[in-house]
Amino acid sequence: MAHAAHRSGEGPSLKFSALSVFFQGLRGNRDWPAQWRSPAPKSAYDAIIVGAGGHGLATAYYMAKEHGMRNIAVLDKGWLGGGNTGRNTTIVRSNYLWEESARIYEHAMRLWQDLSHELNYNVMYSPRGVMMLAHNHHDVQVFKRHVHANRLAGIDNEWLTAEEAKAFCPLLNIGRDIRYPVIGAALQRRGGTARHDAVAWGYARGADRYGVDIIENCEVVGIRRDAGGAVAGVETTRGFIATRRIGVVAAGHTSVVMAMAGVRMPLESYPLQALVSEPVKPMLNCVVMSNTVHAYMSQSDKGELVIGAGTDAYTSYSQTGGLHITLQTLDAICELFPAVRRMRMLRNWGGIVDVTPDRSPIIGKTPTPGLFVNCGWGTGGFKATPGSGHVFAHTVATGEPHPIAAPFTLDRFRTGRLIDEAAAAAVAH
Amino acid sequence: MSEARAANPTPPTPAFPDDAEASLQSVGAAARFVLRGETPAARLAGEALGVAAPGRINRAEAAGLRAMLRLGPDEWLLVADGEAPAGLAGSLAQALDGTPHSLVDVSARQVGFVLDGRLAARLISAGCPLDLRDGAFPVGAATRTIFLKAEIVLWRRAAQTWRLEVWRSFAPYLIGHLAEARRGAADL
Amino acid sequence: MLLIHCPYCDAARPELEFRYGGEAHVARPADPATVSDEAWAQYLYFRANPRGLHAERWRHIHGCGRFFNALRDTVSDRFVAVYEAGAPRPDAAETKR
Amino acid sequence: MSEPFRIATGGDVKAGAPLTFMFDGVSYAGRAGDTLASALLAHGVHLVGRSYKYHRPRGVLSAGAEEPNALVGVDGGAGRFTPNLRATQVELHDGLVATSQNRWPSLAFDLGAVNSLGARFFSAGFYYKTFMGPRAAGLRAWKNVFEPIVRQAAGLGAAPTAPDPDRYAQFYTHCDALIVGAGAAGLAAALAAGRAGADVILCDEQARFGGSLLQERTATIDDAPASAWLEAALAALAAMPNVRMVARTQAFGHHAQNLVGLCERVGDRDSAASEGVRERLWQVRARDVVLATGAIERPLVFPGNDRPGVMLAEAARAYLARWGVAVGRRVLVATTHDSAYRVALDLRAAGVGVAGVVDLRDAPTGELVEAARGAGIRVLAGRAIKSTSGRLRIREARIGPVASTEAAQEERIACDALLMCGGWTPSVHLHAQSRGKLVWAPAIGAFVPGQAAAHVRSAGACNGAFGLAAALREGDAAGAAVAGGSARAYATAHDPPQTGARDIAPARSAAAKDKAFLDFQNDVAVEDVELAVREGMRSIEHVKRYTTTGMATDQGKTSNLNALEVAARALGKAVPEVGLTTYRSPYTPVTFGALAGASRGDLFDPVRRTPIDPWAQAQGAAFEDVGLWKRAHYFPRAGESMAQAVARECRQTRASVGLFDASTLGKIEVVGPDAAAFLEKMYTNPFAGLAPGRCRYALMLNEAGFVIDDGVVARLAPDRFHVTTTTGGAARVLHHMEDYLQTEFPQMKVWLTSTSEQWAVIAVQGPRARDVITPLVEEIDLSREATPHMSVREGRVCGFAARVMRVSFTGELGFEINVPSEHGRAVWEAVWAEGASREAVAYGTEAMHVMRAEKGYVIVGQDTDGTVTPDDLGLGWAIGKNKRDFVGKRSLARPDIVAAGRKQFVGLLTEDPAFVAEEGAQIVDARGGAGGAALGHVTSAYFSPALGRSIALALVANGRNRIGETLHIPIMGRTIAARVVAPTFHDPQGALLDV
Ligand SMILES: Cc1cc2nc3c(=O)[nH]c(=O)nc-3n(C[C@H](O)[C@H](O)[C@H](O)COP(=O)(O)OP(=O)(O)OC[C@H]3O[C@@H](n4cnc5c(N)ncnc54)[C@H](O)[C@@H]3O)c2cc1C
Ligand SMILES: NC(=O)c1ccc[n+]([C@@H]2O[C@H](COP(=O)([O-])OP(=O)(O)OC[C@H]3O[C@@H](n4cnc5c(N)ncnc54)[C@H](O)[C@@H]3O)[C@@H](O)[C@H]2O)c1
Ligand SMILES: Cc1cc2nc3c(=O)[nH]c(=O)nc-3n(C[C@H](O)[C@H](O)[C@H](O)COP(=O)(O)O)c2cc1C
Ligand SMILES: [Zn+2]
Repeated sequence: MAHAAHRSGEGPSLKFSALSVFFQGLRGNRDWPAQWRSPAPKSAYDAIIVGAGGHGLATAYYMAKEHGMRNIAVLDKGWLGGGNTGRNTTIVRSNYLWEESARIYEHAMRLWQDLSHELNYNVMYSPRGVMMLAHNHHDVQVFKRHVHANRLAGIDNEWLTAEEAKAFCPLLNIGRDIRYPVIGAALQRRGGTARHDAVAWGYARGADRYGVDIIENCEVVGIRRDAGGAVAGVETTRGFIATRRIGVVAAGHTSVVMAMAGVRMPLESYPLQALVSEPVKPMLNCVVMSNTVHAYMSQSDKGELVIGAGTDAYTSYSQTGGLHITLQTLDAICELFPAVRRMRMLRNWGGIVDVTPDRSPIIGKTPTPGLFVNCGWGTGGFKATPGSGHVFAHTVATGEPHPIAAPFTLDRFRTGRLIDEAAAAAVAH
Repeated sequence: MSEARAANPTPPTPAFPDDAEASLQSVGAAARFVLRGETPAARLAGEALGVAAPGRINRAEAAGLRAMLRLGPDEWLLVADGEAPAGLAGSLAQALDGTPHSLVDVSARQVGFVLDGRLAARLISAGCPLDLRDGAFPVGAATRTIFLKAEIVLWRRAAQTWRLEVWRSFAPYLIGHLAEARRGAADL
Repeated sequence: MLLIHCPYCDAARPELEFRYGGEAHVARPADPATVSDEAWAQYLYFRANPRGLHAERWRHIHGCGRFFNALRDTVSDRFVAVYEAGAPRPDAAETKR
Repeated sequence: MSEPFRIATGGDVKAGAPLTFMFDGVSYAGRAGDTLASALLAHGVHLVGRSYKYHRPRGVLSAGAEEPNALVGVDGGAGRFTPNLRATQVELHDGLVATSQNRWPSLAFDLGAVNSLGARFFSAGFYYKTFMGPRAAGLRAWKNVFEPIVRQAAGLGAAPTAPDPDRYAQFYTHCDALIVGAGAAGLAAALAAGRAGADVILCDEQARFGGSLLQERTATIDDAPASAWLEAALAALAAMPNVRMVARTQAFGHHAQNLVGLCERVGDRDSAASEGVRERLWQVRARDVVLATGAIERPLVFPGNDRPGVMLAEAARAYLARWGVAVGRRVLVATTHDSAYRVALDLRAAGVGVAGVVDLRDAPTGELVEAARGAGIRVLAGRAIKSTSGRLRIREARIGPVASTEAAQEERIACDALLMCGGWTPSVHLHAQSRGKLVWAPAIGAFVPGQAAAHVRSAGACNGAFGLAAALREGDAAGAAVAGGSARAYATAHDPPQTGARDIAPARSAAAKDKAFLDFQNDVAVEDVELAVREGMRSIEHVKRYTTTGMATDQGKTSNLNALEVAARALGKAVPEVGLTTYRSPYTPVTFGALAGASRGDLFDPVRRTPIDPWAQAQGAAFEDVGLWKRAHYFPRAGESMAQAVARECRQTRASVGLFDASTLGKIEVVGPDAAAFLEKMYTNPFAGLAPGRCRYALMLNEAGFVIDDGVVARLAPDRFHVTTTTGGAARVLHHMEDYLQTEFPQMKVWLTSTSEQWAVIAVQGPRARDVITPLVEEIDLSREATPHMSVREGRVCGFAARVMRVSFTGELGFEINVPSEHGRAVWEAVWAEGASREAVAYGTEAMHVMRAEKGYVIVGQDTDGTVTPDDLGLGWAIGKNKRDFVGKRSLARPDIVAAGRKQFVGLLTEDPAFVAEEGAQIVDARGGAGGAALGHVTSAYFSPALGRSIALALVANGRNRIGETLHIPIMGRTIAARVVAPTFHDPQGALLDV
């Protein structure tokens, strides 16, 4: 009775619902099927996505669902969702400055609204509001510019006085006694957080239902090209797999993968650290970010304070960073929230983020025929996951950029048509 | 109208709980120059100053109240405690004439302190990540370095005596942290 | 916090005294006016970003003030060699220890 | 109040005056040296908390840092509330107030416990499958209904709400050898390294040094009882000046190149303010690190293994030996390992009833097993605990053959404590953090250090070398090796070999009702891990994240290996094939305050103030933060609003004269024969032809061609320039210049020196500026002819050597007087005094902004955002036409930079002259409001006293061609019409400058 076919997929499935949890529970939870298969790689696919992070999995999901491609695979060198998707601070918002950026993040934002139902997986998208604090005149100017630009584009973003900010987030210290008193804030109410792992798993389960092969522990170590220079397949740690179409969605490792095809990228990979506190009862009801003191914080459903800041100073693939970054992050957090000084850091980790010169992603074709890339999301691509996957699926499936992705070319670095979000926001998120 | 109207030319003396374990004193007015150039320039400047120009980077040489700190391959900090810059500037310029160099008066740019006592090094290490043990930072060593969010010049004058130079607007920050560190080292 | 050996100070000093300067040996074209847009973009923005040995620039900004180059393994963050700006990149084999 | 479970004979705690403490509102007596856990156990209190998910009653599992269960909130009053502390680590002090967590209304009667009735519906990851509500309801079900419930239910302890009044300190320190852990291995290492003269730091997170020696009552070292040896060793170390011993100090993280973070609890009794600090963070840079962190005992996995009274065996030994506390009166032991027999023997020797030792091994043998048998302790071999019962404390255990599922074969044994030992897990946390490899050691069923990182060594139990002799030997060898000393031999006795097999999860009895827990704190049971595997979670990382095993505040210290073993079995793989999750810092949680240190308030970031600042403060100026600087924003008079004050400052400046403190401007002295050539590279402008004594407004670009800074370049001499930068750009510009100088143009003979703080800068602006300063200036002819606009002169002001620049950022006649900082205030006051008779006014940054906007002068960073070229700003004239190259020049020829339609800098006049547009407001061409495409935005907007109306500056697509057009600014639901004009509103011809 609880065996209903998954509405949006095709393969056999068990729909997730309160009812299924109840009935399976009665049966001792013995009959839950695997959420995704563990197939061996086939010898050839119509398309291969390199990287089973949220973006890669979403790409495959929409390629299958919206473009009818079934014979596709997502390869990952480790476990799916183990890259930045599994280690980010989960902030979701769309109040970016430039029209191009705002459009793609807003595209994602719209998809977030219904994502749990779309995937039949509770990704716990929680629109608790993302508040960016202004501490000086320059912040005010920058954030008001965002507010106006966003509102013009139909994206919610509003300006709050310090008192209004305090009313929205009671934990905030708006006293004059801190080094940089809060003088206002920009608030995006639809912004918030989502459960990072669930996003990867939800897309993986969804893609798997459509027959997408998700192949873990399969590292791409080479890209084979034919005499004409077009892609012919990938060399992997599990053997050669033929394909004429490759979508590289490898985040921090993009430069490494693209180098296999001889393509140099405008990317640098930096460690970005985050940390969580021990869980406590609800104390922080929204996401608070501050560029000036350079830190941000939210509280997860489980109760941990989730905290992050900027990248380490040097490029690295080590998934760790310096202790001084943690110290600087926490002195900033404690300055904003003096009540959290007695909280304790439970775990501190790092990811590797792929940073572009203008802090905007690169989505689209490359000089190598058949090779597509979606990268450069840097410190802030989790929020874009559904939108990025959706537009990139179009790009890989049709060979032409989705209109929303069109400005995010590699060529903009030649022409100078940058989409410079660095000019607008300095803090990682 | 030529007499100086300066009311208070020396930087404020730090509010620091001096005790036998650590005391912090302002060095008062001093003439300071940044000399940039090659070793011959340093040698000439040293002669004019009456101090042997330090040959190695991150070393200082002193003679009386005058000193030369070699902060980089082509950079020396010249300090003359208690002196006015004008006189010294003339004799230095004269000595250096004809040798490529840059001599810039920074007397007012920074202020100097002497931190003294058993805990002195400990307090510096509240903000400075350098190894300050005898082997790594012997008496006579001098370097530019970092103290939390301020840049300082650190010079070890004697086993427990340290000279600190800091840009003037950073001085309250430095002093504040040293005082805070004194409290944090109370039982050490 | 890394410990970085400054070739000018000839001492290992804490990372906080340094400023990272990106990939080394990205030479500014001698006469930029003659360079194509494509080549200019490569100079401005495109980087090797390798997983492994990386030749990179550092400045001992809060120390001796000098820029210098280093070879560092970006996986272990271990420094393999440091050398003065302008010097050629050391042979990787030479530096393997 | 008596302590019924305190044994008269044993224990290191002092009998002395009792301490009084409260737990959940009940007052108890304890002793100095107690932990909260030992003091509660002395009263027979085992129930101390409720579990996270099912609210199961939970007791004290361990005696140390690994404790997953006994979490309490400790309230020191007045902002000193700390949640989630382990009762096993909280040192007792008089007046301590602790409360249990995660229960309502009380610990013994907790309504949340209904959750455990529904346990089967709360399986691993159930929340991913439900709580979504109907699709039509969108997010509402989750957002408004389920999430608030989930959040309220989750989260362990209460959140602190008041600002923490305590202080924290941080120090860097260096040593030759950092030794972490002061058990037998660490002590032996410290002795060896110390003797050899090394500079040693020895730390242990416990209040006392000794590690497991503290509970060792039988073994001897060098013929002395272990305790006597310990005392002697500590005395010997204390006598070595080169050894620093820090107790209560956890090594929490190992970072690159042996930077180890230590956190020391200094004044932390969680009581009233102490004069000193609560915690001290040490960042230790050690040449060598010796890890001697010991091993942690593993629980056994059986249904009901979480009842209060079920504990780790060695913990019971510790409570007995160290605190003189018996954990029960009739104790049952269950083990797979010999070490638990030692516990049974010690308990028996102390007069505690031992109901038997249940050993999962078929035929346990060895010295300790025989000793136990010899002492009359019943040994049940080949048996396992099948279930337990008891409501808030264990009352009875059912014992059966290991492989049996039949309830009929089970024996019931009454007990009030059940001690378990599933073997030992070496504490490899720091070794793993240092990127040391781990290898599987089948003999002990655990991972042990393999290839270590350079200069990191492990010794003793953390290295998999169990046993006292081994710990001493390895510690000694490590200490000798790092210090270049020689090893010595320790003779131990009564230190029987201890081994153990590793079958921690026997077959489940049909009669068992409870779950068999792996992760006690996160309530992860065997079936959760099995379910995760069934659902396709094949990586241990997925199992961890799906079940949350090992993610609680103890980070799985007692549970990770058990969970791994269950997962491996479910996957049909060997444990090492499945692998481990990543060990991350910190070892145990570290207080935010300790990590933040003293950096708060004015010590958070430097508060930079100019020499003139005290004067401005005395005048009642309002200040604004600009970077690290505090700048006088405006100078309100009594009853004046900001707008009024600013208008007055502007009017008076233009009417007579205004003084402005411009000391924060960045200044760089550029000296050397190639100085002009170098500046030509760094700025767009030409400098070769700039005569000494003249100034030039200069634009700096980055290599991408965008404006990053501007300033005035004053040529003092052929080879000497005084260059100013923006306040915020000072450091950045100097670095940028050094970069090019050192790496692109190293052949140039020129040197850069920051003089930002050498000079205080007093801007005197307005038609009467010359009149005001002339009396103070010597050696300079300030006349129009002798010192024209954009010139610089050296001379004396008030007798001080000064550089006087004739420049203007207001559009009026203006001078900037540079004097050495220490004289800044005196000169300012002298100018002020001179000005008094000429209606001089002091103006702040706001008036400065208004006046420059009236003139259309750009503020880099406000009117520009890193995407703006000189031409966009209408500053094409600043580009040296004949210069072949300067930084950024090539980029100005890129296709998109030369394309038509770029945003250009223009002025805007709103139709309504009273309406001041908001900075950041968007500009559209139709009255469309929202939805219309933006043409640009307002970069600056003010009410202009000079024009008596509002003005604005903006970047507008194709703006210069739109001059005369009317555009629209949507603001707050309104749309404001504004006319595009040239960006200079006041004195466009510049006549006022040339006076
Ligand atoms: C600490 C931290 C905090 C962050 N906080 C936020 C935030 O709050 N909000 C936000 O929006 N964003 C945030 N981000 C950024 C965000 O996490 C990323 O932009 C986003 O998750 C990228 O997703 P992805 O799917 O592209 O990459 P990933 O999830 O990293 O996936 C890339 C995958 O490619 C695989 N791969 C790499 N090389 C190969 C190869 N050769 N062969 C096969 N597979 C390969 C990797 O194993 C990996 O699984 C944060 C990032 C970090 C590190
Ligand atoms: N029976 C067995 O199989 C078995 C197993 C393990 C240990 N032991 C016994 O344990 C002893 C081993 O001695 P040892 O010295 O290796 O271990 P130990 O347990 O005696 O000492 C380890 C010490 O390290 C401290 N510590 C752990 N992590 C720390 C950290 N991150 N920061 C600061 N301190 C930390 C602990 O507080 C403890 O005091 C021997 O006496 C041995 O008999 C026996
Ligand atoms: C939003 C978020 C919340 C987390 N909460 C916890 C937590 O409660 N407990 C925990 O141990 N780790 C938590 N983590 C950290 C993960 O355990 C892990 O460190 C992170 O995914 C990086 O993986 P790695 O440490 O295995 O490299 C959290 C991570 C994220 C992104
Ligand atoms: Zn150096």
